[in-house]
Amino acid sequence: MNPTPFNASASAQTPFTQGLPGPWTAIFVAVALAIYPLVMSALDQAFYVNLGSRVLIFALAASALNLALGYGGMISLGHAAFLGIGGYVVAVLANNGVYSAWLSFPLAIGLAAATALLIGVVSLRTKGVYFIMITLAFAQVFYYLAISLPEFGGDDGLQLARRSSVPGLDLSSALSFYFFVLFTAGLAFVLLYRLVASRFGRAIVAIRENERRMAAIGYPVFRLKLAAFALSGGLCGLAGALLANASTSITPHTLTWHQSGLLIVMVILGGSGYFWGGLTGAAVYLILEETISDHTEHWNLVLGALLLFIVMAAPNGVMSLRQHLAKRVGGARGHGTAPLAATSHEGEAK
Amino acid sequence: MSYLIIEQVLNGLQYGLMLFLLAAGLTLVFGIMDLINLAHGSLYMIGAFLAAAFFQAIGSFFPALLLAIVFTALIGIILERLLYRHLQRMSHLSQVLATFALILIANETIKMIFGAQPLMIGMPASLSGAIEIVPDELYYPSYRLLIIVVGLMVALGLYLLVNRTRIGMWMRAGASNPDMTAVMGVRIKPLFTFVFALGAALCALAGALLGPLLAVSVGMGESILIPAFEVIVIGGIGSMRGALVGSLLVGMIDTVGKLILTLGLRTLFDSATASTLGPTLASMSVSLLMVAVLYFRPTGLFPARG
Amino acid sequence: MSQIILEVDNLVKRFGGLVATDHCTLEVKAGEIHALIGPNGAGKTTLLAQLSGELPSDSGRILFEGKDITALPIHKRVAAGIARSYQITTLFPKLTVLENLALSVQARTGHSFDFLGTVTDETDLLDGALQTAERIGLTDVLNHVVGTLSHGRQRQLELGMAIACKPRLLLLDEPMAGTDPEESQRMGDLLNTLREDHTIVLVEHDMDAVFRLADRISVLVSGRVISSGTADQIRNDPLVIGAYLGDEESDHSGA
Amino acid sequence: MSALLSLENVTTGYGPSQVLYGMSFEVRPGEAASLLGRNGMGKTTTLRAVFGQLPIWSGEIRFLGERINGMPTERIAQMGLALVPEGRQIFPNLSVEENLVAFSANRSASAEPWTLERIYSMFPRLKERASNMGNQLSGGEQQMLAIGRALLTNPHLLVLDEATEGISPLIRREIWNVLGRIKESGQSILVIDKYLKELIRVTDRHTFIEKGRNMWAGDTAMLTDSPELWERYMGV
Repeated sequence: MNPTPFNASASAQTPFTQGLPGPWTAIFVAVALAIYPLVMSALDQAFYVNLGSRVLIFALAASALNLALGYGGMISLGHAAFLGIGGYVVAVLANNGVYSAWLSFPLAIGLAAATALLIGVVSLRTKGVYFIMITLAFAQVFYYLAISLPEFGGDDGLQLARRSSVPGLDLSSALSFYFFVLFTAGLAFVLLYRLVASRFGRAIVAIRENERRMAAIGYPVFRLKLAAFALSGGLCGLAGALLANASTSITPHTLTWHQSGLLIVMVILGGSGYFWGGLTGAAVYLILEETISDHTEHWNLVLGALLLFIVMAAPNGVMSLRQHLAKRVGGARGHGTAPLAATSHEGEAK
Repeated sequence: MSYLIIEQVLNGLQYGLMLFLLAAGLTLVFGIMDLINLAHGSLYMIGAFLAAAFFQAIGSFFPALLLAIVFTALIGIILERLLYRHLQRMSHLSQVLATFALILIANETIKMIFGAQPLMIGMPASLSGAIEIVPDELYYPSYRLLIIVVGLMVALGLYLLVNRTRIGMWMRAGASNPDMTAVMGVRIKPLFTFVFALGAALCALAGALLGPLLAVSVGMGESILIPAFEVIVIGGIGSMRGALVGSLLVGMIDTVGKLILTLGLRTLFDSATASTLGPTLASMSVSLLMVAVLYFRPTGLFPARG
Repeated sequence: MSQIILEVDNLVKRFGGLVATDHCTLEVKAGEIHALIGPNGAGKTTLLAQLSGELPSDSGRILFEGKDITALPIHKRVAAGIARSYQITTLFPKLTVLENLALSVQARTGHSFDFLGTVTDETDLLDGALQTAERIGLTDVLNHVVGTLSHGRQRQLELGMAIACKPRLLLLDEPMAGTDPEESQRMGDLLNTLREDHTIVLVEHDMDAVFRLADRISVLVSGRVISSGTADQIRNDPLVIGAYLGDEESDHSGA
Repeated sequence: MSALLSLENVTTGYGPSQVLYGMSFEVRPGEAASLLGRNGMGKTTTLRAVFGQLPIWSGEIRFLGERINGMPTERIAQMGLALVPEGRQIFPNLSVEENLVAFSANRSASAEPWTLERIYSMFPRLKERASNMGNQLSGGEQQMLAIGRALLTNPHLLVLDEATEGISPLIRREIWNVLGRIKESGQSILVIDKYLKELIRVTDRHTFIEKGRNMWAGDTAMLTDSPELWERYMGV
């Protein structure tokens, strides 16, 4: 047998190789995302260009969460905090007359990452349910801060007079803003790809699979998780900065745990631990929201029912939703309840 | 001034005990079924709405309270049978998602049935007065005293149930190892259903009791859910004693902290700013307390699982 | 003669009121297989966890190759040359054998904070993993997902994970646990081949294996070493017989 | 009298992978039977099938003459089948005494039932530690507790799965002695173990299993007379 263990073409799809895109997929996605707004503009559908921007922004936020949650197994119910921090940095600076993206964006990323680092130092000492709850509690602290400090506009949040300024680019039009978002998020996606395909990425996934063993064979587990959590927070901060620009406002609602929950929903919808999980999830979620809200005011009811269905339909937990669907669509054998059905992976190879 | 503080301490006790009613159910379900139920607050909301509806229908407080408890427990049983039983064996992530979905569904359904306007529950006339605690100096509403008494009684009852009865032993055994508990001959499914129904009933009790003091509105579940979670995390998940201590701690910090912070802030800011800042800072300090507890004791003050 | 590689000096570990490791003192010579035996609850697993760094010690010292490592975190001890295996198989069941071993190699060669390099083209991990696979006899299942392997094979890999760290000192926690006599024999042969490159501390209940393999044996009772010596010395030590083996020689039968 | 527990041609497995390929054996009232075989041959799977923890694919399991295929675990237990499981599985958050009394019953309607006092007199160590939590016990003490816990349900049949695995030789001998006494009291026992030499001192009838099938059955005399069986099925 010729061992080619780290290639996607190896005999079995393992957590190291699943969901990593090939170059052609990446190019296809990039081209499609670049053509989409041009078509919409040509059809005079600025609304859909803006929707595209929002999808990309939430794709970035969800992908950032996916790094911590999907790859690292850290179920954070507090990522809204980083989104909010990014947004409030841009808004507060703008309210003080600073509009330069060169200043506000790095600051948004840096502050979000630094906060994530601090939160991580405390919360990564805990496990399981406690981790979920402590991230939630931290996010609440920021929510309370935002609604109580007059500098942050209280319940109403802050308005931006205009979008951030980037030299040589006018972000006020829907189209140019879309491309700015695409470019920024694209850079982030390249970074994320390199992260998850690197030695660091494999270490993170392996920690998710068996933390104790990783420590025993000599990995600084805590520092690795902390690094992933901080990177995740920083990228979420970037998404927040873009989000404040998209709607030229930021409200405390961005900081609620409801928002954190929605980010998790997006990751799960798209595929937790899959590279395109964040993008797919954000697109599916926002498009569903737009379409269904047109027909009924009870969008949340539909969303709730849909979520319930998804969780219940994936018998081995939502992590396996992707495999489950792939099997169904592929028309492969019916699902057994085998806990170790690792022998039947051939069906999934392309 | 000191009477003001005593009054606030009583208020803190009352709020803490109501939190305990929620936290007790939450910690039992958490600890025994190993299930994160974000929708626990929704049962509280449902209980309150049912109490309001029954109150409007029959115009009498205590029967409405009783009916609300019974019906919420029934809803709890149905939910456990249909949903939680299956969720129990799933990952924490699945549980977070499914119960998040339940919150969305519950809120939306209540909105559809009762509309977006808050409902009111009238206080029983016999309890609408105040009791003189210190002659001429300190009066305290009798209704709030009733809440305190009921809370203390429920706490005692739960303690005895969990620590002194066979069902309590089964509950704890089931919490640590459900398979082995079944092998010992315990019917584990009805046991879980019982635990869940009990949790739901306590939610309804809290929701209905607080009804006359608060507006019964959509979203009330979420606003009490976070402190209830903080309580059980501070106390140690699965521990009844932890839930009680945590509840009282959180109740006191929130209520007394509000007063002290607001008074303290008045020396720094104008009084309007101080009165908005004080309460939020108090809520924040509860979160920070939880963070501090977890930093030093990552499984809470009274860890239940060995 | 041969030099001391590991020195445990008055080590203590308390859990609440219970003293699990009670001023334990122990010397392990370089190149030997040193078995650690003792009744259940004697504190063998606790001591092993203290040596590997998973549990902090309350007092006392651990010297490895002359250096005080008592306060070092686990990963620094691995870097210093100590690795452990587990009594209950602790692997990455969804990954292949090769991926499992490559993780061990990657830990040793560092670069885990190398965020951006892709791993597909890195042959150093592959070489190290293949080497280890050969030593533990798993070359025929390199690309099998670990969860599908038999228990005996998983025990081999459990050992391989530690070896791939290239430690000078191996701490093995019941490598024969749950194996049948045949697998147990194979594991014993494997341990024998390891003695050239590694000093081994072996915690084991299988007395046949212990007496067959160990150069020296230490007997742990209530968190203390009550006797250290060769197999013959231990067999005939009245203290040990009273505390552990019992007076009936036929007892180390069974497996 | 007919068998207490009988398996006839039972097949089962986990998901798609079959483990039992037609297991048949029986335990008669009052006897101490053993189930022997190497690791991975299906001993624990057989127990899981008996206790209703695995769906049976085909064949039949009868207990007290009643067919128990597909019955939930707790009902089988309530009929009077008790398990001392592999790994002991003591409830860590119950005290020693609670571990014992929480499930006490007289399921076999015995005229001379096991009581807390009898268990304590058999294992004085447990009495000393009555108020300790389950997780504060040593391995040997946990094993005694697991046996006591099962006996206190007064089962028709007591099943012990690798009851001496991971126990030091001295305590192991103590446990075998206790099992001998339990058997003498008339309790039916089914033992799974790999310490053959000790096991045959206590048990009367033996079944070897290999690859999910019963391959040989006979009494202790037959077994001691045929050492080639040991070699063949146990590798000793």
